[in-house]
Amino acid sequence: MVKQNSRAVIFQERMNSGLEKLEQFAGEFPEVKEVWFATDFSMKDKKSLSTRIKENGVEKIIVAGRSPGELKSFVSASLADAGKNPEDLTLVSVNGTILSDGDLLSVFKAKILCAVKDVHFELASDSPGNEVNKKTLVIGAGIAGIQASLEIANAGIDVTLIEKTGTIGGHMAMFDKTFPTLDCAACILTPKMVEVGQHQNIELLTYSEVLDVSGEAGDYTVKVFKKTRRVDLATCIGCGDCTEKCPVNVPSEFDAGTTMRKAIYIPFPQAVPNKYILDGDNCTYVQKGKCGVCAKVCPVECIYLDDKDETIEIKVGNIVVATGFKTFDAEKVERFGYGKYPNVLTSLEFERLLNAAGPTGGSIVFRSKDKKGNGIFEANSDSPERIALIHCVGSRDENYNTHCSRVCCMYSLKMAHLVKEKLPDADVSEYYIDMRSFGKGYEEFYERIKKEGIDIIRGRTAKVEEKNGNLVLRSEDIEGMKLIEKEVDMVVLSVGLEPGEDSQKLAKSLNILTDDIGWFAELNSTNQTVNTVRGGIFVAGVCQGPKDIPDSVAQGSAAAARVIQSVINSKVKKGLSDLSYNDIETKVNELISTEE
Amino acid sequence: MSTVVNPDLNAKLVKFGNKSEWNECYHCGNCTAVCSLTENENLFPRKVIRQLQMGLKDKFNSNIDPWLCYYCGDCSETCPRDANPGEMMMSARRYLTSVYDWTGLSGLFFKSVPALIIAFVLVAVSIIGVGYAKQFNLESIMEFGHVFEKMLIFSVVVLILIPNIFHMFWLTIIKEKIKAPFLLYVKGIWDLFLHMFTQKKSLKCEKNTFRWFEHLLVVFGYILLLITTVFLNWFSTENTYIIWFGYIVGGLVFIITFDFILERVKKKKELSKFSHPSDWLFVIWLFLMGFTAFIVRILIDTDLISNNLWLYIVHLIVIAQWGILIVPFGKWTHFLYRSFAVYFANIKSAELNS
Amino acid sequence: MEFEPKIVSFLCNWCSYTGADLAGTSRMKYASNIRVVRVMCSGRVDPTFVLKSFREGADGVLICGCHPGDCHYHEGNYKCLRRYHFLKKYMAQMGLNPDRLKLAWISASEGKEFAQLADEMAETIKSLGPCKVKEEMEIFD
Amino acid sequence: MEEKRIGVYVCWCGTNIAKMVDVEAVAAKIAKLPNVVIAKDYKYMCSDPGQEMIVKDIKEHKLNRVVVSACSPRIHELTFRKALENAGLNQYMFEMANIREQVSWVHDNREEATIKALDLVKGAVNRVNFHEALDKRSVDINPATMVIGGGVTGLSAALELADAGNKVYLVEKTGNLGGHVANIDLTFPGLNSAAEVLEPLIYKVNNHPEVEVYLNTTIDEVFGYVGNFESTIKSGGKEYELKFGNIIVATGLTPFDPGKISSYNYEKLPDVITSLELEKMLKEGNVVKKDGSEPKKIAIIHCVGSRNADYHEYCSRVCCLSALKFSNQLRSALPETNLFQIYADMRAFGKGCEEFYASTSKKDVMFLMYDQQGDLPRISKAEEDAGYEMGIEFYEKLSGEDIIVPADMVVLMVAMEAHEEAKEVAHAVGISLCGNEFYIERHPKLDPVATTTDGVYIAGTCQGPKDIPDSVSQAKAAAARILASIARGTVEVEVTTAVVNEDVCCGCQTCIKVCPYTAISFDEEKNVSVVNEILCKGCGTCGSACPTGAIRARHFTDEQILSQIEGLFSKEMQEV
Repeated sequence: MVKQNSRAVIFQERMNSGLEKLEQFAGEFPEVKEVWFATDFSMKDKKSLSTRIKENGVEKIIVAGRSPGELKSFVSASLADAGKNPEDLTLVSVNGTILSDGDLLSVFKAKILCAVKDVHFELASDSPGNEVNKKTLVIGAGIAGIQASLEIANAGIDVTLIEKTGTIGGHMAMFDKTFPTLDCAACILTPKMVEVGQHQNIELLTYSEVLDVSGEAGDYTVKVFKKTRRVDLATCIGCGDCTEKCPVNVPSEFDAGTTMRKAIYIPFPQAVPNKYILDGDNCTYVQKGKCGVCAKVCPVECIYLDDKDETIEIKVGNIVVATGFKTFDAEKVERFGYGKYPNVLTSLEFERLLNAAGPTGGSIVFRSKDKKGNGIFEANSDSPERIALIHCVGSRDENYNTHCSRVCCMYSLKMAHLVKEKLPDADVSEYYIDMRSFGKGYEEFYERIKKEGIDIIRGRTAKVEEKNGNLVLRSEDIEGMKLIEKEVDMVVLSVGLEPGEDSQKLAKSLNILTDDIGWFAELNSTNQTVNTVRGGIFVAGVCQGPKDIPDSVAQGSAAAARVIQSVINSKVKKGLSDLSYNDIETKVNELISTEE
Repeated sequence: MSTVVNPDLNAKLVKFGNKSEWNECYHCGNCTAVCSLTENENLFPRKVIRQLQMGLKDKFNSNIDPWLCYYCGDCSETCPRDANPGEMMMSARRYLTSVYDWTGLSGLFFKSVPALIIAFVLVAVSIIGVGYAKQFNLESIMEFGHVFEKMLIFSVVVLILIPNIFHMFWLTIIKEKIKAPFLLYVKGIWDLFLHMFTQKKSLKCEKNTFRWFEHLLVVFGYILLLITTVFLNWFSTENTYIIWFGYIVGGLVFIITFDFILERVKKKKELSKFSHPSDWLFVIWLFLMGFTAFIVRILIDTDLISNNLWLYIVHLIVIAQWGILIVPFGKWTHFLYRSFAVYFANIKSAELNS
Repeated sequence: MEFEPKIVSFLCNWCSYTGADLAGTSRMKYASNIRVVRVMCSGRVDPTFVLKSFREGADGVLICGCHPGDCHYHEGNYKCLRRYHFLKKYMAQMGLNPDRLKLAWISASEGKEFAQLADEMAETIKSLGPCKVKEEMEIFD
Repeated sequence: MEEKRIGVYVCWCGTNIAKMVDVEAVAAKIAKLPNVVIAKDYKYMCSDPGQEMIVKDIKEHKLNRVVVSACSPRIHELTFRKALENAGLNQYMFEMANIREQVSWVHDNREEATIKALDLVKGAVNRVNFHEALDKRSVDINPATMVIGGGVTGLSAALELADAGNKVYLVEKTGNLGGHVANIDLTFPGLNSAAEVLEPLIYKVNNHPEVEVYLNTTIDEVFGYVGNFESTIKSGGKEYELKFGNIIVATGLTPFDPGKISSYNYEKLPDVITSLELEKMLKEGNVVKKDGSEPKKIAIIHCVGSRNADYHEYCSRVCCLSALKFSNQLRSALPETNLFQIYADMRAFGKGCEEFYASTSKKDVMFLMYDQQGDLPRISKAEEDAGYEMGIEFYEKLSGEDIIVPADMVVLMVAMEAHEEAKEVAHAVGISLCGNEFYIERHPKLDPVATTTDGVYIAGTCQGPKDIPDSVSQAKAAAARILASIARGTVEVEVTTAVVNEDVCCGCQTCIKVCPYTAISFDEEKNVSVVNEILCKGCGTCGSACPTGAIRARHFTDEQILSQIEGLFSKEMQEV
């Protein structure tokens, strides 16, 4: 047991103005003998600290700051050098991305309090919490949201699942095969989608968005903006007569713009709900008051052209946020020529092109133009013979996004394999920096692809240019110690993942925080990856940070576990931002007295 | 035979450049691929960075590649890790300059600003001392100046530049065991001079055209100014053509160098974002040379020179500092090494390809 | 009139039946000779089913299952593959052209492949002509 | 035997079917088939009026079997089954003929399409004659759970379950909770204290009224099935009979033994240590060589035992980041020491990890790339006057040079291996291993924590290498599954299972060999096979393997399928 009045607090740096008094705050504890700053010592000389430890009879050190871990080994070496127990050391970290400035001070103080009193902060901040409304809201119906909804609904809890687009399924529905097992995304996803559509505990609100969230953990009131579909879900039979007659053509979102859709459309054949949507922004009737042919041909008269959007309010106890991502805009990297050269594609476009249910039925072809000059893909066009895939487009790059998007290496390998499968004589090459095939079965997949006659080259492609009608890419082959100037027919840019467009807005209305990049911030990156600073609000899937399908599914389930647990207990734990310093102080005293 | 890696070279190089940013490099190969000048035999900047990081000192000392870079800044602009390969190449050139220089002064001046200041002050004091010895008589000082310039050129070339070029030759060709037939050397001479005066290769970096033109003008302006002042005796001549010619070249030098200085102050372009003391010295002294020569001749033409003797002494100090310090040990040598590097590189690749 | 064969097709519920549905939702046209019988797994396809089909008047039999490794029941499709090879030999011994039986892997996303397969199978059987088993067996009736 | 009364409904689906199939003719012809009491066509069978029509007819005409000929059963089979239930009929007395996706939408000759549609409906009608009523079955779930393994994964899972008020039996092989995380100093990329994560977990588990911890205990055998498992365990000399509804296996990993790689000279050279040993030194604040002096040069070698076919082909997922973490800590503990990272591909993929890699590279660390599949680095003792203890010789890929890295201490980032006892646990709980001896999940993507055995879940590194956050996510995901089943109270089991006719079974046990779920066992006394209907998933593979026809796959019985085939070819109304 560490003696009373033998603790020292070392602040990593002199904190900014709002935190000035911390030095005084820490010094006032009877347990604390010394308050030091890291700048007082020479980090190159552990004697500079160990002599002070010895001189002052310090037995335990608390290191506090933005990243105290950086000092940890220096301090424990100094403790050992001074003949003290090197493990009598507590790190108190505050991270600006976890807390907004207002809450930062009280949480920092509470953490110092816990460290001084030898109580784990996690135990002290574990509050009993509020009564919970059993109904749960899941925002976003990609694979993570679907998984969380099903998991919760299967426990007999009512779920409202909100999806921005007209169908559930998210990005996964757009994919062809999934790595590393190469089973088709639709085969494993659509049964889940149907299950969601038919589940008696799930209320599905597609074409809807969250506007505002108020209330507290266990009792949230959510304002939902329901865009009108202008098609009655109950009566539409999905016959498609309306689409056939609709005169408007716009790029299909589901096909990543590789083909055109009508203004009244169904996103894809297996959409859930499998009913049509009238896209008001592109409909001639809605915009100009003319046309309306769809309503005329509808055999069951389920199209209401003059329907208006509405805003509804729902009350829920828990919220799971699973809003996913958007892909990096490849046009930002001018030197790859996306948007300039028609046969430079993003990986999402290529994914649709490869898809057996995609615009070309799975054949890889050159981009052609429709009557109005839109770049589309048609099944009977010529196939490219030389295809290059470029990794890390917009990822791991200080000029765009610093983070690694985690999935691009694997999906690029998968695409290379699919190209070889469809065009066995094609010359396929891949350009990467580090091959990140880390998951179960991934490395084995990489080894398998290497044997399929695909050139996998270490070296980031620097530029793609058009010369004599061919695309020429320039890259260094690092392992081969040579430069590569290669003519190809098609270039696929493996674009990274970015936070969704509305994620900042949503974070604001939920009052949760985001990190520097814009991903939703988890409470603790080690073991609280689905919790947020607010009680009853959980995050799952890519909106928390890039992830592949199994990891998103696991996180969706993990978030569901939290919801189910709170419903079973009828109580939802308070979040960090709902707790005051005094709450924690009371709990600390409680814990100390039970210990004794 | 395996080489032992050495983490200390890295730290040594830091003294010749801005920071050790190139440690951030994760070897994606972007810089090498984006560069318009790289070829299979010359994979820079990445391979140069690698040699530095790993402390492969011998390999690095024999590497010509740093001289083949004309610093367009593409690599630094597109570097995904902010490792700034362009500036690293610049530092590598400074370091190599110190390697080639047998006197060791070059390295001292690059690394230590105080040493540089002391040297500059010493030179200035010596010139003033000469003036004192000549009792501040304008004519005898100008006469001395004229002889001094010729002597200076001769001794710098013979004592410093030629030995250093041989040192470079020894490191990059002999030590690398390149045995090229003599004929190759002869054939390459035309290219050597062409590159020396035109830096033709830098035109391959597309956005360099204007800068290349400016450079070309400065090089020619500088050489012509040298010829007019030293060999055509600009300050003493009565020949109107020569006088006017001197004005033009002198003006050319200081106007363009003024633009260079402005760019470095504005730091807009990638290549002018960071300036080492040696860069400042080079452009400022070039400017001062042109400018003071211009002013001196104006004073001569307006017969005001006798009242402004000190101005001539200042000009002479600038020339002396330039000739004694900057030309043999400073950035001026890049002009020479770069041209010889192209020459050696051509011989090397011709030999390797044959 | 041209000979229009009848082909019985056993499709597994998880991959191939869904693939055939996808051909439909994608409006791919193919020969109308296929008559589908849904089974939970291609492993459920008992050789008797195949022989029964010929006995009842089928001119060809097509079995489709999940791709190797994708079986919803782990390895039912492998079991099916073994029986298929056995059946082919058996058919030859019985004097039935083994080409009348075909096994193919169709995943849930391979609507197009299913349509092509149906056309190819119809062509093959057309070239083989009508299967006589039913007529010949009628003497026993 | 009751009279079979079949109602047949042919859907128009607007024009979707009617355009290509003469639905009225189909209905009229079908009406003439034996046992068909009523045959109707209607615009939209799936619509409410369509379903009401079926309900009404069942009641009015005393129908006991229904055939709907419309779209794919994948879309509306459940809808119509529900309609049957509403009318008080068993939902399995229903069959669907798919004449939209597989007829009207794929053919363009109306006559041929109509013939085909008719054939399919005939098949369905013939089949439905042999349908039998099946009852949904469910078993009660015992809310207690057994968690095997007391590492961070097991602890997290146990707490998640116990916090919801359920009993948890936590079984740990060793004498301590915490597993490998207990030996870890800091976590990446935040450099937070691992103890700050682990100690509260252990505290909560030890003080939780719902958790019973059994240390120094192993599981020999588990009996029962989902919802109702039981096992006898020996702990502290006593025997405990435990009953539980679900199992979470979280047995974790074991580190690779680098002694297997001879060129590393582990245990031969004193200062070649493993990542675990360095972790311990850092924790104790005392990074020293065996002789007690401070190392001046430390090299860290990645992928030791990973990504190499001679050892393990897979990537161990955490070593890159652990090695970067070590660099940070060593830079802090020994500011003047030269640090070398000898790596293959830098796999900094997690949230904040690439940024961590970037910031580490600013800390004066030399990164060197080697070929983890080619000649591995050779560590040997350096000459006396070299100024360093050991030389690590290898081909550096980024420079293309053969180099020697000087080192006083070499840290080997050892791979994660499946636990040596994984096989025994797998055998005890009835789950399987994949090629690398890790447990195999039910579906690698959509069901990463479930196994093919209902009620048994896997989480953490026993399923494959992972870091702490991913392990904890899996622990919670497994807990979510169990919580949901506990919340329902029962678990529904497959109705369309196989069943053995004991009179016909000859006891050859072929079925047992083909069953992928070990759902069939052999009754030695009766000399017959017995199907455990809770384990059976109804694939029917046994049915087609049975030489005597003793096994029936319910709802896909031989007679049902054979009669469907007969129906396809039945002579009645051959011409339209």
